[in-house]
Amino acid sequence: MTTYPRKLVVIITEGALEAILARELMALGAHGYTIADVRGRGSHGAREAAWEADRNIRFEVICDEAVAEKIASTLREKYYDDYAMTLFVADIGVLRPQKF
Amino acid sequence: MTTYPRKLVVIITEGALEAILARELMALGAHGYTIADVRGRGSHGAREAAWEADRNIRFEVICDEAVAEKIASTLREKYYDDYAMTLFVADIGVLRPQKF
Amino acid sequence: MTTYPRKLVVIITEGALEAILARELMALGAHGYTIADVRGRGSHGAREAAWEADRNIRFEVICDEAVAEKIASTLREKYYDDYAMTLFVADIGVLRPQKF
Amino acid sequence: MGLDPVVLFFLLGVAARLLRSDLRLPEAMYEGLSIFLLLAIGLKGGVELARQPLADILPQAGAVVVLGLVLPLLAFPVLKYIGRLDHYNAAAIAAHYGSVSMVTFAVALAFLVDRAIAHEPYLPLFVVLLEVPGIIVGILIARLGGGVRRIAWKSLAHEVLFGRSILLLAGGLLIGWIAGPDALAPQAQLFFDLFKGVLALFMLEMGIVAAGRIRQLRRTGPFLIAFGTLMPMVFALIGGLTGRLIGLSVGGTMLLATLAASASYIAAPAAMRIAVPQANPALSLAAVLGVTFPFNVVLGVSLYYWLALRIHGL
Amino acid sequence: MGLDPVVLFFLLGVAARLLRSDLRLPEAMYEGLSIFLLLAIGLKGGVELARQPLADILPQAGAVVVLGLVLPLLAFPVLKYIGRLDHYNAAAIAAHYGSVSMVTFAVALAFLVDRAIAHEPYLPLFVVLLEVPGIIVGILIARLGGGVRRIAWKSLAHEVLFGRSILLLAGGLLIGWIAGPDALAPQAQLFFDLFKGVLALFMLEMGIVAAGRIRQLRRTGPFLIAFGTLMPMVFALIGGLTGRLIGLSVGGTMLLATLAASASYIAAPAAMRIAVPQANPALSLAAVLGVTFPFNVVLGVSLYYWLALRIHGL
Amino acid sequence: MGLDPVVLFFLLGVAARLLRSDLRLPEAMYEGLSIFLLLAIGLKGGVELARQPLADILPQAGAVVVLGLVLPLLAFPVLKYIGRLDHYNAAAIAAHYGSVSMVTFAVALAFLVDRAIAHEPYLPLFVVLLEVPGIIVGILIARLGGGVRRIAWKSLAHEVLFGRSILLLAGGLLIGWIAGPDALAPQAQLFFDLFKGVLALFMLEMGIVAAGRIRQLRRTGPFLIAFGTLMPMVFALIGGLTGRLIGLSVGGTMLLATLAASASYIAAPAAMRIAVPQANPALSLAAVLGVTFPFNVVLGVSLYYWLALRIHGL
Ligand SMILES: Nc1ncnc2c1ncn2[C@@H]1O[C@H](COP(=O)(O)O)[C@@H](O)[C@H]1O
Ligand SMILES: Nc1ncnc2c1ncn2[C@@H]1O[C@H](COP(=O)(O)O)[C@@H](O)[C@H]1O
Ligand SMILES: Nc1ncnc2c1ncn2[C@@H]1O[C@H](COP(=O)(O)O)[C@@H](O)[C@H]1O
Ligand code: NA
Ligand code: NA
Ligand code: NA
Repeated sequence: MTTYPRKLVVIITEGALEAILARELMALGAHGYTIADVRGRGSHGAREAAWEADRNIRFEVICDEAVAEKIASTLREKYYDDYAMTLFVADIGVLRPQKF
Repeated sequence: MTTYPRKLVVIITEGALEAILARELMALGAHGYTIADVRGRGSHGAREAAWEADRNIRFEVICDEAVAEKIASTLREKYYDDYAMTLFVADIGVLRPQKF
Repeated sequence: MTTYPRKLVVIITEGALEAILARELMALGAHGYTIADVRGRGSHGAREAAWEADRNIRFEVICDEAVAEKIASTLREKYYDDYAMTLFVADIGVLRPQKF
Repeated sequence: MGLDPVVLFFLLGVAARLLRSDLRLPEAMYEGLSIFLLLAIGLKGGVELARQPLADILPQAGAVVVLGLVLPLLAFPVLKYIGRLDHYNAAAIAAHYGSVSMVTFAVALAFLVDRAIAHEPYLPLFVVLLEVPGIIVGILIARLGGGVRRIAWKSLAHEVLFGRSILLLAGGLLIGWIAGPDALAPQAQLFFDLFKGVLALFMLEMGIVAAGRIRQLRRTGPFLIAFGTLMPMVFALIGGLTGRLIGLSVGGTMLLATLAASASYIAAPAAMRIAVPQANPALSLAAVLGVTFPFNVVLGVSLYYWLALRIHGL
Repeated sequence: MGLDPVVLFFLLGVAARLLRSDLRLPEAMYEGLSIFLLLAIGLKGGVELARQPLADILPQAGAVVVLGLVLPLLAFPVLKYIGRLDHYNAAAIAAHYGSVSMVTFAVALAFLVDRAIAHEPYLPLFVVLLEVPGIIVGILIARLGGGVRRIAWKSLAHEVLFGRSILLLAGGLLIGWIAGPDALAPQAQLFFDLFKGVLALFMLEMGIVAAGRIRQLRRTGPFLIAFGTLMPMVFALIGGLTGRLIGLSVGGTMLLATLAASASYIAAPAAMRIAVPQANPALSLAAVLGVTFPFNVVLGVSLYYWLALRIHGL
Repeated sequence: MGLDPVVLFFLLGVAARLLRSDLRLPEAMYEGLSIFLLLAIGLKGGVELARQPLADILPQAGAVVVLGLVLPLLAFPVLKYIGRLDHYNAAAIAAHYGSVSMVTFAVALAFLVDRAIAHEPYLPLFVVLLEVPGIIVGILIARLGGGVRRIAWKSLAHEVLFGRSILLLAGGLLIGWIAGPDALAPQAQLFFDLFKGVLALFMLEMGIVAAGRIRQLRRTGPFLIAFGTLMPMVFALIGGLTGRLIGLSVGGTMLLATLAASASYIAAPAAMRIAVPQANPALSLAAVLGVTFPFNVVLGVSLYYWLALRIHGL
């Protein structure tokens, strides 16, 4: 199996940012994203998804290194200070390099 | 910690394929899978999970390289053309090599 | 982009363990965790999330190697025998090393 | 009489979507409401079915099944040769229009009940009978014309016959029929008294979903818009004439016309994704949800009532 | 009278599952319906409790708690020595059968109400009283026989006493008791009038869940099937005799017999996973949901009514 | 009269949380119930609005909007200079208290209906009118004092005006107004008859959510507790005097006092996260949900009724 190396950027943050981040990611060059509803705990305390202000979402973006870098640096600058947000990057392989 | 290298195959696709893919993955040699309900955007446009035809699912399969390859090539051949589908592979480590 | 290497520990297990594992992970040194509701199949058969006793959850913990090791070995010892549980570890990169 | 509140809820949903509001019904609520509506329609029909000899309805039922087989055969050439859609898409869309929409039926039913217009109370049986044939014909068309590709017929028959919507409708019918009105009285307060309220809530969601499909219409061009409004009118005429032929009352004729005019957005899309995956669901859903469903619930229902009156020479 | 619609809904769920339909109630709906039922039963009981002196009920309540402590002690040796189950599984299953099923109780209640058979209206109190003791005895058995393994008793007592089902039942009882029937009148239309409809919907889901456990019975062999039908009958007899002893009416005797015969599938499985993790939940759920629950709601309830009549010499 | 059942449900939720029970309403249920309540309040108001000339209400409506603009201006200096909160947090909390809580309003409404106290039936209109101004003023304060940071005003206006809660309230009002009471009669059984039962269920959830915020109060110190109880009383006085001024009845005065005293936990938190992200939501939610909401529903509502009587010299 030939796979092409790409980056997987995962962002876990407040539900309130869903629409804004979705637009932001596409504007930064992502070709797509996947969103899951999650809950969790971190430096901002527990977010238990009991109701709307308490909900986390988990964005997953497959992209090339350049876009990953742009996403990471943009989010760091614009959102890290004010929002509960966790971001990590992993190395993955995809089959269709032109898609991502 | 000794971990044994395995592959994590992640498939994001239309909810309609849930039962079919579950059977397919087991037939291809997977020992298990995990499914999450997600939403997203990609080359087939936005899939917002507002109702049934609009729902994505995310399969996660831990397996050895041979099975990963079989899964990737089978799905590519049978589903890529006709379905909204994204697949990627990551390297992971597991504790119980016989389980996966 | 400078990223700092960390471990991502993923645990897929029975919904009944949510509160217990959440406490356990923090006690083992994790700084946070993220939980998603999932369903799946493994050596304990299908868990379809149709009702409460049939629900899986997926924990995701970003941590350093030492904590990852402690989590893996503790869970192996305390829960592997008695619970439907799958655990894997992946290498990831984070931007803020002090956070995880 | 003005606009039915049910239509107003639909328009509120459309507005919410077009105004890009964050209003969304949780998917579990969408599912819960549709389970409720399917069961309630089935139960209502079953209770009524219990009141009269089945034998009297059998010939009518046969005619209705034939209607369901014929409609997609009429739609297909229009889609393929006038609409210039490829074979698979034409077949898939034909299947959607050959099948029916339970919610459109519910709106038509509410229209009659509000105006106290008599109608055969066993018409929910026809919803069940009309849901499947159109889908099967659509799949057959797709297969016959398409390249050779093994279809798992067994699993497909399954998908269609034991799919959620048929199972709930037919299950409700059976329960209503076996239990009868008296035994079901304790459940009536949930399933019958709340029906129109729940329908209103569901229409709010349908408005959001339908409006989400409107944008796609810009890309698919004017053909689907024309098809989505004209075909239902033609089908309503055929359905109405069939109703007259099999001896239905004006109300029953109107309901059968509405059923013929309606297009499926639950059973058909699910079946098509599995059986005719080559077809693009964006096209069929844009037509069904972006054009035909709104047309039917806002204008069609009154139109089909007028049509039923004319067909009966009134 | 024929089959109760509530049972028909259950059978529809069973059929859906056995026919491998894609019909599923969203989990949020399952949870919502069960929250509703627990609260409604509690409220109903609380409103009735408000009507009479508590002191009169106290001795009965004591006897019922004793019943709850005795039942698992009877079940355990049967499971261990006749069923040859290992210690942990025998203890865990004993806990399930020592505790009770609120939905089975609701079906029995509906049976009486439909037939206008008198019964002590405060029996929901006994549901609360019977839910916990069986579970605690089961855990004690597991501990005493099992290897040394520290159990977090405090967190366990918590889990059991403040678990969802006890909290809603007891909370409903308290609210009903404090507020009384008049103050609760505005809520009655939701909680009381819709009760049987909601129960029907929940039974549909229970049918799907129960049928999903049937397959496992093939693997667990015939013992669990026999146990799952015979033990409830024995327990019903014991419960019925207890009812007679403490002076309950025929209706009340039947309800207590049904409670004794019923097995828990909400509180007990949750507690066992934490307190007796060595036990295999596939076994207990196969017996409770695959055998006993269906047996009780389809046949048991009528049987226990007949039994109550005999016990009262009628 | 004792405690309203609605308050008892709230306390049950609080108890469940403080006892660390696993009781949780699924989020879909939380959303579904709140959609129901928003629509129902809107519909009720709309139906009543249809009964009287709009022109009569216009001056009152104007006064109410002014009230909504003034309240956050009063709250801000208290928060900033007495509470020593930073600029952003003071502005954000002022916005929450400037806006209103639909559920608190619903509890007050139920209080009046239970006691058959007359009130202007179009007050739900004022809920809509009072929801937005406070939020906008809060954002303006935050901007004017804060560092320069481009705010997407267009998308923000959007967020606030077409947010879920305004859309459902205003949409319900419009539908009720257009359709009128007769056309809505079939929906009344869902939206009006079940209202108090649904409100009770929602209060159970609110109890769980509110109790979850209590712990944070320990960290935020006594100021927010004092603010969260005293400010509502002052606002209630202002709201009540405004009510008297614009000619409302005692019931209407009490409702307007309650609205003024209530603080938003749906629209305001959502808007603040986007428009004033520098503010810490833990602070505002601790005050709004941990202090003011419980205070208002348990004690405030009776207090504001007493206040309304005094204001009218009774
Ligand atoms: N160490 C971690 N591992 C996994 N998820 C985390 C971790 N820390 C934080 N999160 C997630 O990210 C969200 C926001 O994190 P924070 O900004 O630290 O509160 C939390 O609510 C968790 O869902
Ligand atoms: N670049 C991407 N990153 C993450 N998820 C993606 C990406 N592209 C597509 N997806 C997901 O895969 C689904 C199907 O993709 P597509 O076939 O491109 O429409 C989308 O609805 C998304 O959920
Ligand atoms: N090979 C696998 N790949 C992905 N998920 C798995 C795999 N095996 C098990 N799981 C998940 O882990 C849960 C428990 O696994 P098990 O203990 O094997 O029954 C299952 O219900 C699945 O959700
Ligand atoms: Na049709
Ligand atoms: Na029992
Ligand atoms: Na206010």
